Amino acid sequence: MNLKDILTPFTAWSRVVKDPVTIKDPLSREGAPRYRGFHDNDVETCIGCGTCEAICENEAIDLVPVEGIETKDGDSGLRPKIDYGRCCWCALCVDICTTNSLRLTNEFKWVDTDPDNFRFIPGVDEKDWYKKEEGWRKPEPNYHFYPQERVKMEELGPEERGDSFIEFVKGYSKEQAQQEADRCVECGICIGTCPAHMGIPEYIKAVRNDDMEEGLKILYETNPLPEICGRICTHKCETVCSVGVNGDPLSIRWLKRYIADQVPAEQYHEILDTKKIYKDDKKVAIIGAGPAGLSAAYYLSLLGHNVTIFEKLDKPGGMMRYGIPEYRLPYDQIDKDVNYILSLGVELKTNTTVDEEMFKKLQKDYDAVFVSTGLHLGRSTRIPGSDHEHVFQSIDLLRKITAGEEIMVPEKIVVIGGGNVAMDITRSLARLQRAKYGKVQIITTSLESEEEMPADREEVVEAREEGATIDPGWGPKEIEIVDGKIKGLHVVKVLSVFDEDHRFNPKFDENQKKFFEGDMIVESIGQAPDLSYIPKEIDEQLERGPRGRYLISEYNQTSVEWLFAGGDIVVGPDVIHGIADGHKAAVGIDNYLNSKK
Amino acid sequence: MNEILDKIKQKYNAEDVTVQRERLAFVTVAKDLAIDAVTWLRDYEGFSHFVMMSCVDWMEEGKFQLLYLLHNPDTKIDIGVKTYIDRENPVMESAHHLWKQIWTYQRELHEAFGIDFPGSPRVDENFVLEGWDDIPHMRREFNTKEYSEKTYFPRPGRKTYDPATYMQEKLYPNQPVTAKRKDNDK
Amino acid sequence: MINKFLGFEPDESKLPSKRAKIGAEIDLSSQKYQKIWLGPNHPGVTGNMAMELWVEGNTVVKAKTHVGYLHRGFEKLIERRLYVQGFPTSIRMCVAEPDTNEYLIATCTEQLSGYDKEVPEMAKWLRMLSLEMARLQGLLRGVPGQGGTFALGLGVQWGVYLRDLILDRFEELTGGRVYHMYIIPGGVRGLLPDGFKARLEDNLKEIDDFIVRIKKLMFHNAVFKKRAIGLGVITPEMVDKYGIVGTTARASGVKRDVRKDDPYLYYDQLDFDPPTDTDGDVYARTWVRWQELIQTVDLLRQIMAKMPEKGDIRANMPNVLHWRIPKGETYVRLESGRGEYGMYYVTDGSDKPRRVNLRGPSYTHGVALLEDMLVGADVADVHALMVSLQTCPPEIER
Amino acid sequence: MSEKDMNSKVSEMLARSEANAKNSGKKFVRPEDEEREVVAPDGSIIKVNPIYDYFSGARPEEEKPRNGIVEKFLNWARAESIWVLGFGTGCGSIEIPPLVTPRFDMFRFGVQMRPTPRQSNAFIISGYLSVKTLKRVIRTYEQMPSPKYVLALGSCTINGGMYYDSYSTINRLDHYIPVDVYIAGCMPRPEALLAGFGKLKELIKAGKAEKANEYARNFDWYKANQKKIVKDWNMPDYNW
Repeated sequence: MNLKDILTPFTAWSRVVKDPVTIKDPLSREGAPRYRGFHDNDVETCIGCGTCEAICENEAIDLVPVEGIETKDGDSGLRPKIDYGRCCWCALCVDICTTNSLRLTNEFKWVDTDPDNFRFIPGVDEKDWYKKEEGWRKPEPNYHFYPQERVKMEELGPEERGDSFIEFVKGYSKEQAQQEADRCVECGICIGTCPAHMGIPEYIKAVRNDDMEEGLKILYETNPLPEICGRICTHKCETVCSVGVNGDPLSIRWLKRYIADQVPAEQYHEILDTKKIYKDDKKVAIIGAGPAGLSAAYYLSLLGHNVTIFEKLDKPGGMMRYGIPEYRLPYDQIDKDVNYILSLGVELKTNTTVDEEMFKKLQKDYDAVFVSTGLHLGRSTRIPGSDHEHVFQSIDLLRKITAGEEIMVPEKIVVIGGGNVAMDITRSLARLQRAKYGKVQIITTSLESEEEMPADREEVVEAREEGATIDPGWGPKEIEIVDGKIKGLHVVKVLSVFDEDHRFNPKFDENQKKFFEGDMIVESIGQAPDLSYIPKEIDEQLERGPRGRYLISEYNQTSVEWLFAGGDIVVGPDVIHGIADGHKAAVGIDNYLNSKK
Repeated sequence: MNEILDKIKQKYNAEDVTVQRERLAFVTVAKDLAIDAVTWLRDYEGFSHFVMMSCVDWMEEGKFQLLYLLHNPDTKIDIGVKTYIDRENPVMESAHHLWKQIWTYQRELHEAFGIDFPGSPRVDENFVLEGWDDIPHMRREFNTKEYSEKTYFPRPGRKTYDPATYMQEKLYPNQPVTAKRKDNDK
Repeated sequence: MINKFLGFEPDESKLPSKRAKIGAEIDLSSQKYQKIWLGPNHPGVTGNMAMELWVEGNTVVKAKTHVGYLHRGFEKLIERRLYVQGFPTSIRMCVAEPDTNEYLIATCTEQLSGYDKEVPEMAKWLRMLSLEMARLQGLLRGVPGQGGTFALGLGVQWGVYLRDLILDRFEELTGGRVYHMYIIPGGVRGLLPDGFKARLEDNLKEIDDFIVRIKKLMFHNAVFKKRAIGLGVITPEMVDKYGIVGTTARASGVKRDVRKDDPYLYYDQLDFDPPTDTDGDVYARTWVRWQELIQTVDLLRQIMAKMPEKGDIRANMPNVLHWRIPKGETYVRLESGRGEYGMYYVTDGSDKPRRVNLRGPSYTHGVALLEDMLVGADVADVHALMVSLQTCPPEIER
Repeated sequence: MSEKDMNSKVSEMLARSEANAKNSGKKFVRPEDEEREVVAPDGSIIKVNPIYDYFSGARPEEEKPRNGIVEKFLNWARAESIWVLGFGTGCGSIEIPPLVTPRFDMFRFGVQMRPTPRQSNAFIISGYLSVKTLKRVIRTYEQMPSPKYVLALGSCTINGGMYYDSYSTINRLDHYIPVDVYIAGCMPRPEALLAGFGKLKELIKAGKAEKANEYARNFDWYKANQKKIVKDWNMPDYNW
């Protein structure tokens, strides 16, 4: 202790002349550009997936309906509502937001006397901080709460697959499947869009937990053809997948296939608990063993009814067998699903064509009839020359290929059509061409432009990989025939396919022309049903809706109460819609039969 | 590291030796040897720094796992001595004579898990809670959310909708909802 | 008494002693002693805790620490939160230096899930930066705060202002002022904003100036010296006996620093030597912390010079909503401003941890050590002793 | 949920917790704190209820506003000298030091900290309250002279915040003591706190900061709520 110790502290007086550090107007001070202040939500981009709610550790977020936001495919119509009596401003909700619509602004002052006011729907309820551009957004770079990229599916290369009909998509291994299933955020947006309303998040969870039995049970709740659907479903679910908004959508279809592939057919009865099924005395006839018919048969027999399926061709499966080439859907997989359905006591009569007379007999012998005969007549373009014998319908060709019949495979082929069937026939013919000539010379053209083509994107890419030329955006004009032989197809440029009202109304530019050389033309522009077997007196009683389709109730009941209709003839060509129809019809038939007692 | 682990294995019949990191290992010894092992490590092997004492509730197996984590400041090695005690009859020998801070841990564990340490000073005194009349709060079967909702009830008026079921109801009003419902009032 | 949870009465006769008593037996009815309570409602206590003091005149003869006023049951709450959800919760365990909790919970989960090798380099440097900034802001409160306990308020005014500047930098970097929520399992949540280094350097220059000023104000202050020297001496023998860590141990001549003993992140690439002293009294502890203040400023400069400019901030991790960690247990420690700060983390293979247990330096400093240290102290020095041990009650009760 | 439903829910919970307390058989009242009769030195018998005496022995009284201009002047004076009790009940108190130091300097707004409740008229509940603290908060609040104001910081005071599922912290502060001003944030920055003081000043000047009177009016309701969760009413031997 000395004098120095007493005097030194007084050096602090030197600070007296310094400028004060006080902030003059603290109330108007802004937060930092990255500050985590109050929430804002871009309600237009938000799809109401509820991932923010799932990750919130404080249960601060509710999803509530908002006026003016409609529920539609890919948008639940709900929006997050945040309780500032819970929030801790950790911004995990922002970081996980699948659409990047949620953000935090750098506003932070909210004083109120009523504690009940601290709840609001960001972006909907008027708050003055939305105009602030700064604030917390999802960090960059490479900062993701779930993997953005899909696990790559192993496929045979175009060279290997191009000359054979063996299945080229290998399917996921266990690790791959679990890795892919891990990407799911369990929002459930897909369920509403899936025509069969499959419990997608639940079976993906089963994949994650490696519980295949549980997975199979969930699949069969809504879909009795998982092997088939797991391969060729049009996967509308994947188009609305919230993970796909910023990143690759989940490969829901492959995961479904993974579950079905893992379980051997012998275990189905045990897992699904269908060893013994009670049967009552009700009889139901199903016409057509396609997806809708099989699905209806499955659920009807589970409900205890006696089901008989009448099939015109010699094997069940309908369009799935005769319309889809084997490299996409191997026949043994169809058999796996179909055999299980048949093993539940479903009677199948193949090679049985139902005509008017037979139909009347069915009406007499059975309590209810379900028609699901599908679309087996190809539509024609009706351009000059389309009646030539070497102009084929893709449906007929595919059926013949499946049946193993010889078909004409010339060196040069032109296919008209831009849908999945067009791709199927293109790729099938390409394989046959390669087998026959060692090279592929096939041109596929469609009215729709590259972007509008209804075919799945990967189908187009794969067809190109296999050597086919896809040249979309051309309208067929005339088939040039010289000496009774087809020389090729004249086309003109299409300007637009649909008008403002989204109706089919193509416009052409006659000056831009092209000529596709080919010895054979395949038309694949759509299919039509053949309902000639329905007797006239019944047909008259049936009400019809737009496009001449039968009008049905929500349970697929037609205006004739014992007659149910479903599948492609009612909803248009799609496997999963057919399955969903079969399920609904089964419920409807069951209700009808029970009400009749 | 291996040397000391071998010694513990021999001397105290330690099982379940896991080397978590280069200088961190966990060993399990029998209940009646645990304090002996800890004392031996302290007095003969230089583990003079007592890092922490902890308890893990393995409810499914009916066991409490006690952990004595020791640190050797010279070799910088940490050894966690674990021992399992019966969950129905949770009594453990007190170690308060080894380090001065241990009675605090034992007092906390007594309150949080209901483990008794006979002989430990002030072990019956409240540590963090006052007027607690439920089961010890850190036990697994104690459901804190349920307790909180029952006792402190949240502010009412919240409702959330599950996107999957809500969409089905909206888009297909006449069909049964197949999605598993997650909505609830909060 | 029959224990409600045991359902029987333990046979204490077989034990070496009846329940041992800690502290002296004080007979209040003798009128010689008085009992006073310090806290929880007292501006001088560190945080919301209470000291029950038995005094004879001005001298404390017995002391008891009472905690639990800030008890929120974090360890229970984290048991019912997903791994990623646990991290905003855990931060609140210690308000004085929240980043340490973030680092611990992130590192525990990474180690147990095997992602610790995949944390990007940039993220590790940023973690170090934020941890050192947290230490700095803690010291800026703590060093002058020691003077504050002896009624030297000016240093506190300076320190809190400078701490605020560091909090401004935190706000720019992490988006949060006090609770930063920056170190997330797998990495961090953002790169340095533009011009950050220059602004931090400006602040560090001001702090350099402050370091000199506070030395003149406190360490060459007759009153401070008179009161702090010789107060609350911790001998080197006591260090292991009481589990004393960090600057408190270093002030007693026991060189313990996790950054040196068990280097984590890139501390082995930095050039520093933890300051020590031998006296072990309040003055020595404050002096060590003042030296550490210089060192932290230096470390921050080293980190800024060595860290890369750009890089990934988070490893590729599985979906946080379903993240499961296999069964395992670990203990991770770091050197916080107060000393060894660790976390024992047990997982059972589910998507939530089985047990999380925090080991804060205050747990040993604030209860066993403080109670023994207060005996014989003057009532007026109780705050000084509490602050010198850097007790932080939320760390004790969690 | 309507107010009526809420009330019935509350009374239902009250009945349940009372039944629980009866059944559990655990008593938290120490023998010396039980209600009993004692003989005074002059031989008369008096009833004592120590716990009742610790906490607001007398019912708090409503403060009637004085007439017109006087009340206006008083309100102005009250608004310009908010004296805050220095009781850091939760993590929000870490933002108090910046407020009392030069950078944010709340003295210029007439706000300052006081060490004892008897000199304070504003109480900052800085976040979550554990039941153990709530007991002290109630006692402290009741010691503060009227008119008194309560500022509640952060989510925790509104609806439990991130401790909504904690067994130790309360969810809704307004159930136990009346709150004048809520400030959102976790935790609110010093600027937000200053905004809160600004709002409080407005309220006081407008004569709307009447929550202390509400506490007096609804004293029984508040007490019933408090008693439901604070089971151990023994105060440690400090009896200031």
